[in-house]
Amino acid sequence: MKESSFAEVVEQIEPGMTVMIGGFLAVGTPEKLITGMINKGIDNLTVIANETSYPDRGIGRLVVEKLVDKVIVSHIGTNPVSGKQMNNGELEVDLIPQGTLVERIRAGGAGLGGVLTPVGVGTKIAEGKEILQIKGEDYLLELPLRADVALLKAWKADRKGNLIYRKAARNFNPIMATAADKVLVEAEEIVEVGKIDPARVHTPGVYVDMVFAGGGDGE
Amino acid sequence: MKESSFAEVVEQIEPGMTVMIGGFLAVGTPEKLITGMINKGIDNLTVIANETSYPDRGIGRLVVEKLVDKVIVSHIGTNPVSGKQMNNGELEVDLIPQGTLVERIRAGGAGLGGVLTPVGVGTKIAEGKEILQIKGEDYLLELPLRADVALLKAWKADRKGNLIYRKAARNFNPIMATAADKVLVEAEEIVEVGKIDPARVHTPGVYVDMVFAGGGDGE
Amino acid sequence: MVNKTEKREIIARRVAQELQDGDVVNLGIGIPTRVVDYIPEDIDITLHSENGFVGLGPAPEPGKEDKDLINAGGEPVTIKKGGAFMNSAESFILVRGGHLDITVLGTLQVDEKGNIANWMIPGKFVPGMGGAMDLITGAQRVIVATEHTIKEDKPKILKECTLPLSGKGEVDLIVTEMGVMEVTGKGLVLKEYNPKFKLEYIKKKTEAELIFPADLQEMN
Amino acid sequence: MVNKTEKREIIARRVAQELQDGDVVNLGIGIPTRVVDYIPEDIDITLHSENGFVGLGPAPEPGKEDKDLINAGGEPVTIKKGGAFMNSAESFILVRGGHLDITVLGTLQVDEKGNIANWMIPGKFVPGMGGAMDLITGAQRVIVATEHTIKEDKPKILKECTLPLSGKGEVDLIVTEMGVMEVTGKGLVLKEYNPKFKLEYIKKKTEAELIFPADLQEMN
Repeated sequence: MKESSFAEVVEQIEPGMTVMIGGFLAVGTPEKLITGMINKGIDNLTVIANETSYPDRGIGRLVVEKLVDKVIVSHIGTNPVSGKQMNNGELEVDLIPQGTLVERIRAGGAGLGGVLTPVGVGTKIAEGKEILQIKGEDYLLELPLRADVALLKAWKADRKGNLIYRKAARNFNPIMATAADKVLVEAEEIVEVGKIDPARVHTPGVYVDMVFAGGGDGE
Repeated sequence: MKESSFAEVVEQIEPGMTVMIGGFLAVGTPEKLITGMINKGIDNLTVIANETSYPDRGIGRLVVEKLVDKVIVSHIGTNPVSGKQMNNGELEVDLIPQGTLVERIRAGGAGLGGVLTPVGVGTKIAEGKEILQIKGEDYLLELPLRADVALLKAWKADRKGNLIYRKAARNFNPIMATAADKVLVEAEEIVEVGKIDPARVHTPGVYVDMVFAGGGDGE
Repeated sequence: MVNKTEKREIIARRVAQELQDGDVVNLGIGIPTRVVDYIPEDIDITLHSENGFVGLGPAPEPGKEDKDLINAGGEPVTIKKGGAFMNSAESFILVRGGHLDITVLGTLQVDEKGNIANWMIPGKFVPGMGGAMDLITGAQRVIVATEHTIKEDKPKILKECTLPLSGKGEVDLIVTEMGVMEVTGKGLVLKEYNPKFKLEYIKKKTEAELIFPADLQEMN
Repeated sequence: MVNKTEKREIIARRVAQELQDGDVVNLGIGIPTRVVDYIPEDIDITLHSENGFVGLGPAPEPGKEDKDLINAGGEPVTIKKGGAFMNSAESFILVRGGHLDITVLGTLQVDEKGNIANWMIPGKFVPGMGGAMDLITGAQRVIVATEHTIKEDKPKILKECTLPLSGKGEVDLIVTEMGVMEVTGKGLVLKEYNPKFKLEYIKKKTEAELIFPADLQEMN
């Protein structure tokens, strides 16, 4: 049985872990799981996510509560607290081009040794990285990313853990589902097995470890 | 307008081209396009596909008609004619592990410089290929694949070229849709724009150049 | 002189003229977002939103916002009929794989070699690049839509960028309130100028060497 | 002696005992496909089909075949409730990324170092590897299900494979009609043997060096 209680799911997240969190500017982010982490004070986290959203929404709330030691993200500009903590030396910030970030996560989940991307060649991003010349073009070797846990937000889940994401809330979620040792899901709704058409599944249940019903205001 | 006649679509395919063809053992293969190619005798083709299917179905028919100079596939075992032509020197066969094949096509469509895979390390497949050691593990550098045209089989298409594939007929089709200069689609049915839910699209219409209604016996 | 609002309108309107029927286009935050208001009605443009869809539509009516439908700037938006959602990896296959015809971006600096710097001012302002570096490297055509100077006097269009780059030699066209500049192998060619500004004045406000071609046009 | 049908049944039945509740499993063509008939009813196994789905179900009733639903061997199949379709790239993320618990394959040769060769006999038989090399490299556990010899006399379980390899040092367990062999750092350990065969006979029919452990069991 993949279906779990909220408490059982939060129990899996420990201080010091590397945590992938789905979402793009808090859309597709498991807000209840983040509240659970804040309430338990789970700290010293390394967070891999698209960005640090806003001070009062999504991943930004973990930053504001000083639970995060390091972020691996493409952007921190929408959350002034991230910038302040970075300047104070409280928060380590690893900035990565968004397409490279998601592809590195995919490589981590796909058993690939890295990503060869033209993005960042000739910029600061290339510093210290291996460059491969292939058919006359330069590509950066970017390494795979994996996490201890992935925290995802789904719209519907069935009791086998099959997931559907809603509209633009899909974003990083299905990719992160492949790249963590444990995959924990906040679904708006949990339905019986068979209620989700196999042709509509975004994340097959074989990737999911635990799911809880968090409610929501979807269509 | 993406919608075209069968003749206009076949017109795009020329002798000597490199052609990606969707499908897995003829499921998800555009049979009417293949018939069109045979009727016009479009030859000297290089075909990139999962396998050469059967002598009387799918890609195998092109092989039987001797229209193919080279195949880049993972398997030829279900089509004895492929093996015979290979042994006669009539058909060049490049055998590639299936997961590597599809990832090389994806890299071709994604603007990546190659694929770093552990598959094939220590085997004949690694011969002549660059090996990268990353975090103590060996990975083969496999190069991207692209084609002049991709021939796909969809279930439903709308008039903007958005595609849905049916059940296991999805296979290589959505990946090939990204990796060819021209993407030509045989759809069972063409529907009005708006009839396909944006959340259910497998291949966005921006990838598709031409689509024709080929009929079929879907659900 | 033109005020800030007028400047932004001039730029957005001129960039819109670069779009052609059938183009797949990504519009960045700020002035680029406003380009959408000037797209001719007789051409069909598909807008890409890097958070995961094509078919970006206008803002919804107040009260009709969908919590799961924003653009890459976080604003509530709509999706048009014939649009398609995708995950972030697929969104950047579209960008990096050359399937995006045009990207329009703002910038901190841009130079005559087509270099662009728009993701950080070391020690001062470090928002990060988001999807910009992928867009700059991946799009078939990179158009920079920016005010010509920083606060009337400090040049933005340089001989060589001094800030950390977002992309090297990737910019194709620069559109400002003063003119339209094309990055060529010979340097930066002023193709069109805004007759509200004297050529000498434009030259003064541009650090990069501007090439004035024989067929220099007035900007529409 | 046991006949071919009995051999295949012994092997498939024994392999089924290796599966545990919740496992995600890929069964190759031939004997491995038959493993499904012996999976205990009280455990829940998810079968992966590399052409693009999980939740592989039994063959449909005659006349109920679906043209778009086959297994990787091309046979009409069904998908179970709770299954999921995916494209081929996603199917091999599952395989290569370590998300597949077990792969069961037949073989041409396998050796005491865990090497396996099952995709070609140069100049004679070159079907290709299909998805086998990815499965062998990617699966958490590789189980070879094969008759012990080729036509009663020619060993298949060798000191070292002579045919081109499909995977190097990847095999974990070999199940034949004669016994169950584990690939270990010390060599090939015969963990169980079929009492219908004398140990001396098994040894003779195995080119690889077999280690007989103190706790050697009879095969069920």
